[in-house]
Amino acid sequence: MRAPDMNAGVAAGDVLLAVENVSLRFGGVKAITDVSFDIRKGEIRAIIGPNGAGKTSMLNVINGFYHPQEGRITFKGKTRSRMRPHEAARQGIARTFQNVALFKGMTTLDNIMAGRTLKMKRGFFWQMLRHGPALAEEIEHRRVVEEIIDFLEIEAIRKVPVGRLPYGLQKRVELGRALAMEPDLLLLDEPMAGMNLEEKEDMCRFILDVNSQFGTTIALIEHDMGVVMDLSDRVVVLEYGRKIADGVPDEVKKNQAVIDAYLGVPH
Amino acid sequence: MVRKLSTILATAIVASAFALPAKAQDSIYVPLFTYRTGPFSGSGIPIANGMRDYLTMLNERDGGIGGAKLILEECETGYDTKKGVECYEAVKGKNPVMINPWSTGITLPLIPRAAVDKIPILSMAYGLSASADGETFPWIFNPPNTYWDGLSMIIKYIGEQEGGLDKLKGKKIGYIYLDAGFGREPLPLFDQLARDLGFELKLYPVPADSMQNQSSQWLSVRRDRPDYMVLYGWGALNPTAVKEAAKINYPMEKFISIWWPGDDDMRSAGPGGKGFKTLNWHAVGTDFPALQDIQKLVVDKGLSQAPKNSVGEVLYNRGVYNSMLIAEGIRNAQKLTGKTVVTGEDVRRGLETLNIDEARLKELGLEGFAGPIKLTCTDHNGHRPAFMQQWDGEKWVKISEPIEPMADRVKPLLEAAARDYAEKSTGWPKRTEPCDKQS
Amino acid sequence: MFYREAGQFKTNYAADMAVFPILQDKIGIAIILALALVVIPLVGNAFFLSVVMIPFLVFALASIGLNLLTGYTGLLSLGTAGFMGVGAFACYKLTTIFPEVNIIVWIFASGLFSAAVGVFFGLPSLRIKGFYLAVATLAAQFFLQWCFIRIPWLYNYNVSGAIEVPTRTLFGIPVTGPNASPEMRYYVVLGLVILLTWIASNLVHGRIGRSWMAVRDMDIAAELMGIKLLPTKLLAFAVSSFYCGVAGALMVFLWYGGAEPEVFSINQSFLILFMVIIGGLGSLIGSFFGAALIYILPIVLRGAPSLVGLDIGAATVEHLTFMIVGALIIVFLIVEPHGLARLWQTGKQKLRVWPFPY
Amino acid sequence: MDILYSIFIDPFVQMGSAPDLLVQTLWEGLVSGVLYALIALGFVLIFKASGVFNFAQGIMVVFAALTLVGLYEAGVPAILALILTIAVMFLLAVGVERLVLRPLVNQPDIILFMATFGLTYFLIGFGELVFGGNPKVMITDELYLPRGSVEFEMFGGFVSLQKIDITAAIIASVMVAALAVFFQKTRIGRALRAVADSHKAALSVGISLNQIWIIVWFTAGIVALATGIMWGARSEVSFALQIIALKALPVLILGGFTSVPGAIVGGLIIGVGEKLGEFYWGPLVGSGIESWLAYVIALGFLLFRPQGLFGERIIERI
Repeated sequence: MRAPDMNAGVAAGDVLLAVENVSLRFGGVKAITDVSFDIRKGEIRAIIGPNGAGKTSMLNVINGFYHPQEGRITFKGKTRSRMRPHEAARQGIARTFQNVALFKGMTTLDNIMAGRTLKMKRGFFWQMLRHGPALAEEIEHRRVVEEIIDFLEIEAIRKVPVGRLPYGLQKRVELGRALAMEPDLLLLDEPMAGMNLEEKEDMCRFILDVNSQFGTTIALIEHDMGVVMDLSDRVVVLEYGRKIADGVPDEVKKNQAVIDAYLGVPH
Repeated sequence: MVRKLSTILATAIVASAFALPAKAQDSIYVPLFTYRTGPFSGSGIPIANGMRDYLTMLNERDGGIGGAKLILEECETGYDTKKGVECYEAVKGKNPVMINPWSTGITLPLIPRAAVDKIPILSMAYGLSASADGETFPWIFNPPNTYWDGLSMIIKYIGEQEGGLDKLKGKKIGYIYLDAGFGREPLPLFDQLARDLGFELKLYPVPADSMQNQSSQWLSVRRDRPDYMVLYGWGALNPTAVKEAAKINYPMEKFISIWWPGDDDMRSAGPGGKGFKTLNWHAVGTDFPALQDIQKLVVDKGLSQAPKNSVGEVLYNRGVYNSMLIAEGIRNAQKLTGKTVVTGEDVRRGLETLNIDEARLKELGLEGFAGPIKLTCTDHNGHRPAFMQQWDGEKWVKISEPIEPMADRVKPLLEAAARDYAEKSTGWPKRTEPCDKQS
Repeated sequence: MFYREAGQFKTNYAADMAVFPILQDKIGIAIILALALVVIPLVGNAFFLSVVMIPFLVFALASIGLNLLTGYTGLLSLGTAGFMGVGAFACYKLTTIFPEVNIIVWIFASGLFSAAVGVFFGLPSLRIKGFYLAVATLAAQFFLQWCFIRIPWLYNYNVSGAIEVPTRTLFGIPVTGPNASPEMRYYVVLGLVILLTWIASNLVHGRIGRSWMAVRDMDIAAELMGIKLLPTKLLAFAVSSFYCGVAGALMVFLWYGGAEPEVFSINQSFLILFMVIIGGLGSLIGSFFGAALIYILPIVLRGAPSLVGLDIGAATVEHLTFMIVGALIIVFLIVEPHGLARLWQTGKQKLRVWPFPY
Repeated sequence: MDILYSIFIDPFVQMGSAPDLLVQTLWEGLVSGVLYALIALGFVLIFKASGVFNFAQGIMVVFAALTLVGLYEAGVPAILALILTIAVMFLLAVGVERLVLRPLVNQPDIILFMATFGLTYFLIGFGELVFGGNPKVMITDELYLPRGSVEFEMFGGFVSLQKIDITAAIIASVMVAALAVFFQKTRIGRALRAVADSHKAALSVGISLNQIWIIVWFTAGIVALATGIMWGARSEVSFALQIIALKALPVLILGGFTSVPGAIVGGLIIGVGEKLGEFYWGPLVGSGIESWLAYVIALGFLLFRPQGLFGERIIERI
């Protein structure tokens, strides 16, 4: 697997994604109110907060699934107001989901191959024949997918329909599918929810490896505070749709508002 | 693999068993396409019973025809073209002497095959009207009249009621019909007659899925107030139309149908249907020696599927008439060829020289049952007159003398349609079958 | 025991990605093809070819069409017969306007017409899902059927209001019309079905197929991965309708040899849906199984009583056939809701470990 | 211009010039609407409580009517025949629950949908085998159903209402009211609503799914019987009736699959819409547009409200 091309106009350490004054409402319910933060190229950024803080909604806004009523989002220097999710994908945003959203009827291999859809260019005619350029392309991408499979250590389940896999493995396949898109920004929605300790450790290792080996920028939502503090470079804290803190883990840990609101007042 | 193989094998076995010739010594195989199931079974059942019972009666009384026993086999089509074609392929290998498709939809795909497979098709007063032209369609027979003949007779009858065809000028005639090939076929003739006679034609098509829900059509009738209504319906369309007509107080004696409504239809329609008229070309009731024989030798012996009281009803007798044509076609073929066991080719010749005159009808025990009919090599239809009958609330009563169709109008249309058919079907074979002398 | 991939190693991705990666499957396919191409035409009589095999293949093709839409893309459609009708009428118009062009060309071209109509009626699929979409496709079904009856231009103003199939030849041998031999018709249908099945298999095993299945399994995730929903769904409608259109043209031209619009009624749509579901959603081979079961079983049942010498009326047989088919559908669904294709898989699995239970 | 005139102006001129016909058209539309609604009601009941899209509702209508008439023709007194038919519908409900639903519990919707297709085939074959395929006359007098019509002088013309249609409307309203009471006030009704919300939750509070299923299928069977009597009285009792049952489908999309009032309102909209369309606009294209107009109305409607008139709003979440 190759590192994502660096000529996207953003150098390491620069702001990759900027969220400015975003507000999102569903009818009368305010999901996000006036939130601003940024994600820098190459970092691991955590979004935390209690249940219902608007974390998932935030991710949905970032990849275009929800359209905020107010505010601007700038990705790779381009500001957009409304965008369909597939356009976000085209620009290099990939994600995983809180409740695994794999293609249950397909095998692990096909799921990850599906992640390559955008990279595959051969048109309908060659697809029909599945020979020549189409086959060559298919093989080329298969090679990339096999690298991801090796990387995630899921060789054995390559041809198993994902619906039959245990939860932990499904999460891993989902990560693989997102990696296959070779994203500039990878959004992980609770990648470790429902996992046992061992699985969590594996997942942490994968996330760190992805970040260090491929230089992928990662934004993740997680409940396990230990994990968050160990993994992330910077943390943004939401509560009731508002940002209450933003900074490096140690700062955030000490922030009284965070402690009160999120971790609870100590007994 | 194994599964698939075994499926194939199983069907192959069944299929080949199907195709085994059912020809025994001195017997003639007559397949009957019937539909006792499906949405149109209401019309199909009495017809199937009539057809089968007459031929069974011949077997019981005379031991068949000319010494050859008739082997009857029903094939259930459900009025479905797919199954009809399947039936055709299933009986084709058993040397059938003719096919009675009993559905226009089934007749159409069979027409081109008849000449190739050498099996004549008898589509009695349905199917392709143009097939009356024996020059173009040597293998298809559709006696005793076509839907065009029927329409011309209805218009003539209306003319009589009004005191002459010229009195139709300025009148309004409504046409309610099944919106399918059958109901649409008379449209060109209807248009032409409207132009020539100066009446106004109002169309009320009934889609097949609205057969039982015709209120909008009849609302339109109420708005347009046509002086007469003509009906070309089938199955559930008929009783519903009569009921709806009664609902809007349409005068029943001005509501006239082609020959398909049966007794069951009228009973369903209820008392409002009294006065409703249809065309018919054969008698109802059982006052004929042949029908008495059917009662005695078939129905009373439990060889029939028909309820006793249905014998003699209009569609039952229609089936009997159909079988009478079958039997006479076979007998004629035997006479022509001198063979006992005749083939499809022979029966084609037999049908082409069919000549059932009054004397012959009397011999058959069907005197007064229907008018004489004569087919020729060019005319495979006969264009026989039909009379008007009226529902008196319990049974059909004949109310008019036979009405001759307007041959001068129908014939050119038929010829044009036949030409058109042959032209459009590239490579339509020229008639090569020789013409036999009238027997 | 006999069906085992042990020892068959793949040394490149191409081999691993083949549709039939296992040797035994390859042999199996070869045997089926040999049967279909050589044995059946030799052994089968005219009845078997024209009443069993040709309709079976036509239905299998239509089922593949519907399966691409319903099984692979998850869009339920009840307009199949309407799309088949478009193919049949398009083919009729084309071959009567340009009789000199080969009929095979027109059969494919008629599929394109059907595809265009399919795309048009597929447009609502972006907003409408599930059974709601199924009912929306009924609008297509009824509207198209109405057009077939109401636009006389479509049937060349024939008085019969039906398609009257003219004779057309291929290399001088008639393939349509009354003079076409069952063998010839069978080969043409078989050829097209093999070709189109191969293409369908290529499509579903590649990028396009994965996009379809992604949309079926989780449309939101698919979109977040860059798959545009509407074009993907419309492509599925187009390809599916193309297959149905070709099947419709084959049905009228090479099977019936003439047909009224009534042939393309809603019942036909339901019948093909049966085949797809009984065969197995999302399985091409299942489409063949489904077509075989739903179409051939009643024929066998109808023939069975006379075969064993029972003399019951044709109508009674028909009633019983209905009851048995109905009951069997339920039984099959209970035994294996994923269709015959899954049974087939399970069977292969059993063969693999035979003689041991696991 | 002529075209625009005949589409946008002329129909309304006609409505204005013959208001009695307009009233009659509306009435006819309402009456067919009521009957569509009755079929749709059967669908909704079953869909609500078991999530099954019951394709067999149409054939249940035919089967119920056929049983009633068949028993009567076999010499059973009308009222007894009615009671026996209800018993048969109960047995059918039990049979469906035991042999179809129970083994297929937790299967995807489409599988259950298919199973009802199987049921349809089975009932067609069974019905024809037992009662024969010939159409039958619905007994009306014997069931004390009125005949004839009431006519009103109105707007210089007349409007005629069939008594049987009025009865149908009354029976439909009574049934809907009874169902509403049943759902709201009785223990079983509340359980039924619980089942509709969540099968698992219902199980966990001790509601027997099997019983509920039998009850809804039985109720749907009774609705089918009522529908069959009314349609049968309008035309005849035959298997052709099953075709008309398809008309319930656009009613369902319009009303939403889970809403009883939706079924009624949807039925009325479709009934009136298609009659008006056919009567005033149909002649422009040669009539007979009724066969698809209902679907197009429903489709057009769906594009704006994909969840139907009364269906719950769909919010997509991930």
